[in-house]
Amino acid sequence: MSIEDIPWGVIVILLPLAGAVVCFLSPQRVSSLGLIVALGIAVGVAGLGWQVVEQGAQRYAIGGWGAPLGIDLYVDGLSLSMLVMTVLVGLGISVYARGYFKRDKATHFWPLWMFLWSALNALFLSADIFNLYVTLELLGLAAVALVTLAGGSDALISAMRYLLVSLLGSLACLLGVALLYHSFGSVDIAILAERVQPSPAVWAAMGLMSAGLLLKTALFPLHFWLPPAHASAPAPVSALLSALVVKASFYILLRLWLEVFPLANAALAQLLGLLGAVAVLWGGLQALRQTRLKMLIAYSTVAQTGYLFLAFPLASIIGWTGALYMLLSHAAAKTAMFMAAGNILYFGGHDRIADLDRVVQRLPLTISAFALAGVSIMGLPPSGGFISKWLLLEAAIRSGQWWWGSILILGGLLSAAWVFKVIGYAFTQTEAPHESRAVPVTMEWAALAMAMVAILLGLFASWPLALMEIGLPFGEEGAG
Amino acid sequence: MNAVFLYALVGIGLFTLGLYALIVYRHLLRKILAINVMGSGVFMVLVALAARTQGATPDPVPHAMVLTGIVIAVSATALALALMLRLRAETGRTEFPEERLE
Amino acid sequence: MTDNGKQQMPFRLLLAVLLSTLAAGLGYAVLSLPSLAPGLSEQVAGKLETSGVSNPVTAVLLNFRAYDTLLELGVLLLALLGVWSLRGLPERRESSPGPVLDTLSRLLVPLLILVAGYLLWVGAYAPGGAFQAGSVLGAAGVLLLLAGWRPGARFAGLRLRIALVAGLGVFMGVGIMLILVGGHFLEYPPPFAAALILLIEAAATLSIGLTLAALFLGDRPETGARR
Amino acid sequence: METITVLQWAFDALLGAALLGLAWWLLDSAELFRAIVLFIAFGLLMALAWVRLDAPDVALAEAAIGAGLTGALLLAALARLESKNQTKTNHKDHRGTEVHDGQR
Repeated sequence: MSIEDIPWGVIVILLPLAGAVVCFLSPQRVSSLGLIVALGIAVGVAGLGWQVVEQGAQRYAIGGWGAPLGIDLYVDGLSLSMLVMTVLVGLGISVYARGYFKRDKATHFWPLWMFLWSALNALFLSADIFNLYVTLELLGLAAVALVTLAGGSDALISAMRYLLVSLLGSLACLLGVALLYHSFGSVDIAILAERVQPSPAVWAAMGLMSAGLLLKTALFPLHFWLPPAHASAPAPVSALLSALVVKASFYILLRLWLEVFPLANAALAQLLGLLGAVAVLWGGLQALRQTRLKMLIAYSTVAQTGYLFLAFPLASIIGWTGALYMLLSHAAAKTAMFMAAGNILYFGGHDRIADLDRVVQRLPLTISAFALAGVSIMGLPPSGGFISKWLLLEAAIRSGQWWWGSILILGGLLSAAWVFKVIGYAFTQTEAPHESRAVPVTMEWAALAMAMVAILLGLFASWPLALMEIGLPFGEEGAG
Repeated sequence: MNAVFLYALVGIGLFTLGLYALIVYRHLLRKILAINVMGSGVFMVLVALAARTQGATPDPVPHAMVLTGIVIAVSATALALALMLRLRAETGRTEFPEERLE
Repeated sequence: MTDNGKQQMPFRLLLAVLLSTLAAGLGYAVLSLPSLAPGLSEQVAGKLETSGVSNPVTAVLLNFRAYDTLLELGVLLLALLGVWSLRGLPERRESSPGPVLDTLSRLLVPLLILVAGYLLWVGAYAPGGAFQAGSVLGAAGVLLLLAGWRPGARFAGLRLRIALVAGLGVFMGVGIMLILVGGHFLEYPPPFAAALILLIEAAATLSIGLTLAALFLGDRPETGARR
Repeated sequence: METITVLQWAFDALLGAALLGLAWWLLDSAELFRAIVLFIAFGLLMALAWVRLDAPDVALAEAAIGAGLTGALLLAALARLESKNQTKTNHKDHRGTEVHDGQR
C-alpha cells in the first residue's frame, strides 16, 4: 500500500473510537492517552488534507461495496474545513481539559470526549443519510453525558431537556430518511441528488429533516434548550457544544440543502434567513441582559448561529462561503470565550459578571483571550469574524438584498455592547472579598491560543478559502 | 391501498401520537415512553414500506436499519431513565421546572 | 394526580389540531409513494452469495452496512458510559428474591444462554443474529440480577470492561486488519467472510448482553467495591 | 382464497387499531405502573406486526429488546423512583450494607 492510498478518513474516525475504548479500559492514564490520541487525529486530518489538496475530493467505499448497497465516506473542501476546525478546537480542549478535570471527573470525561470526537469526524465524512442518523445519535448521547459531568440540578435538568430535544430531532430526521429511502431506493447523498424529484414525500422529508436539524442547531425559536445546557456544562464541554456540536447538525442541513433539496423554494429560504436575523437580534439582546458570564456566552451562540442562516436567502457561493467562514471563526472564538469563562470560574469560584473584580490583573492572559475572541465575535478587522461578515455583506449586496447586511451591523453592535460590558467589569474593583485559587498555566494559554486562531483566520484568509472550494461543495460559479 | 400502506399510516399515527404526548405530559417517565412510541412509529414506516417488492421477500435494508434503530432506542432510553433517577435524587422532582413551555 | 400532569386545555387543543394537520400531511406523503418499489432488495440478492451469510438482513447488518453496526455498538457502550458517569442513582429496593425467582433463574438462565448461542449460530441463514442473541443474553443477565446475583470483585474490574468492549474492539480490529492486508475497511474477502462475521457476531453478542445487563443494574460495579 | 384475504385484512386493520389504541391508552394512563405494563404489551403487539410484515428478524429483536429489556429497564426505574418516595431519609444509611451484600 503506497502512501497515497492510506485511508486517512477511516483512521480519523477509528482513532478516537479506539481512544475511547482504551481510555475506558485504563482509567488511570486517561489524560495522557487522550492527548496522544488527539495528536494522532491531528496527524490523520493532516494526511487527509494533503490527500484532498493533491487529488481533489475523495470518495471511499467502506467494505468495498460502494453506494447504494454499501456506505461511502466522502470528503471535499466543506467536510475538510469542518474536520480541520474540529482538530483545532479539539487539541485546544484536550490541553485545557488536562488542567480542568481532576481524577474521577477525568476518567469520565476522556472516553466520552473521544466518543464525541469520533462521532463528529464520522458525521463530517459520511455520505449516507442513514449513517448520518447513527452519528447524530452517537453525538447527541455523548454531548448529553458530558453535560451531566458538571453535576448539580441545573446541569441535570438541562441535560435531560437536551437529551429529549436531541432524540426528538433525530427521530424527525429518521422519518425523513425513511421517506427518502422509500422514494428513491438509496440513502447515499450523491445518488439521491441525481434521482430526487419533487413529490409530496420529498417535501415531507425536507420538512421533517429541516425541522429536526434546526431544533438541534437551536435556530430561533427552537433555541430554548441551548443556553441552559451550554451554560451549566463544565467549561470545556460548553466550548465543545457551542463550537462543534451545534455546527454538526448545521453541516448536515447545509449538505442536504445544497445537494438533495435544491428544489427548495425561495420562500422557505427567506423564512430561514428571517429566523436567522431574529436569532441574531434576540440572542444579542438576551446576552446583554445576562448576569452570569457563561449564560451570556451561551446566548451569544444563539446569535452567532443566526448569522449562518443568513446565507440561505442569499444562496450564492460567496454567501455560503461567508457562512462557513463564520462557522469556523465562531468555533475558535467561542472556544476561547468559554475557556476564559472557565478560567474565571476556576479562579474565583463564580461567574457573576458584576463581581469580576479586577480579574484582569490576576488573569491577564485570560482576559486578553476574551477580548481577542470578542474582536472576532464583533466582526472587527483583522479577524475571521470580519472576513465572514464581509463575504456575507458582499453576497447581500450582489443579490440586491442589502437589508440582510444591516442585520450583520446591528448584530455586531450588540456583540460589542456585551463584550465591552464584560471587559469593563473585569477592570472594576468590587467590595465583595472572595477566595481564589491558581489557574493552571496551560488553561490560560489554551484560551489565548484559540483566540489567536480566530484572529489568524482574518489575517490569512486566502488559505482556508482555497481549501473550502475543493470539490466545489457550493456548486459552480453562475449555477448558484 | 393495501396492508403495506395501512401499517405505514399506523406508523405515522404512532409518531404523531408520541409527539403529542411528549409535549403535553410533564412527567419525565411519560416523556420517555412517548419518545419510544414515536420511535416505534418511525420503525413501522420503514419496515412497512419495505414490503413493496414484487416477490414474497421484502427489502432487507430497512429491516437492518430498524434493528440498528431498536438498539439505539434502548441505549437512549437507558440513559434517559438513569438521568431521570439522578435528577430525582438531586432535586426531588420528576418534571421540568414550570416556567418553560416545552 | 387527577389530570396526570398535562398542559392546559386550550394549549392541548391547539396542539392536537396542529399535529393532526401534520399527521394528515405525512399520511398523504406516504400514500403518494408508488405501491411497488424494490428498494435495494435486488442488489442485496445479487451480492448475497459473496457476503458470507444467506440471511439477507444479517448480510446487510454485518457486511454491506457493517459500518453502521459498528457505530451502533459504540452507541450502546456510550450509553453505559453515560449511565456510569451519573454517580449516585437512588438505590433499588432490594427484596430477597424468594424461592420462586431463585429456582426460576437457575432453570432459565442456562436455557437463555443456550437460546442465545442458537440465535447467534442460525443468524447466518435464518432470522437471528448478534442483536437478538445479545438481547437474550442480556435477559439472562437481568434475571440473574433480579435473583440477587451481583458481579463479584473478580468480574467487576478490567475483565468486565474488556468483555464490555469486546464487540466494538473485535469489529474495529477486523476492519483494520482487512485494510492492512490491502482491502478496504471492513471488506471481507469472500472465502473468509462467514468466519469473520461469526467472530464479530460472537464478540458482539457477549458485549451486547453484558452491556444491556449492566444498563439494567445502573450503578458501576466497581464503585461498590471501593466504598 | 377470498375469505383468507378478507380475514387478513380484518386482522391487519384490527392490529393497526389495537396498536394506536394501546399507544394512546398507555400514554394517557394515570398510573405509571400501568403505563409501563401497557408499553410492554404494546411492544409485543409491535412484534406481531413485524411478523405480519415479513420481518422476523425485527420481530425477534422487538420482543427481546423493545418489549423485554426496555420493559425491565422501565420497571426497574419506576421501582427506584417509588422506593425513594417511601424511604427518603434513611436510605443513605441503608446504602452501605446493601453494597456489601452485593459484593459477596
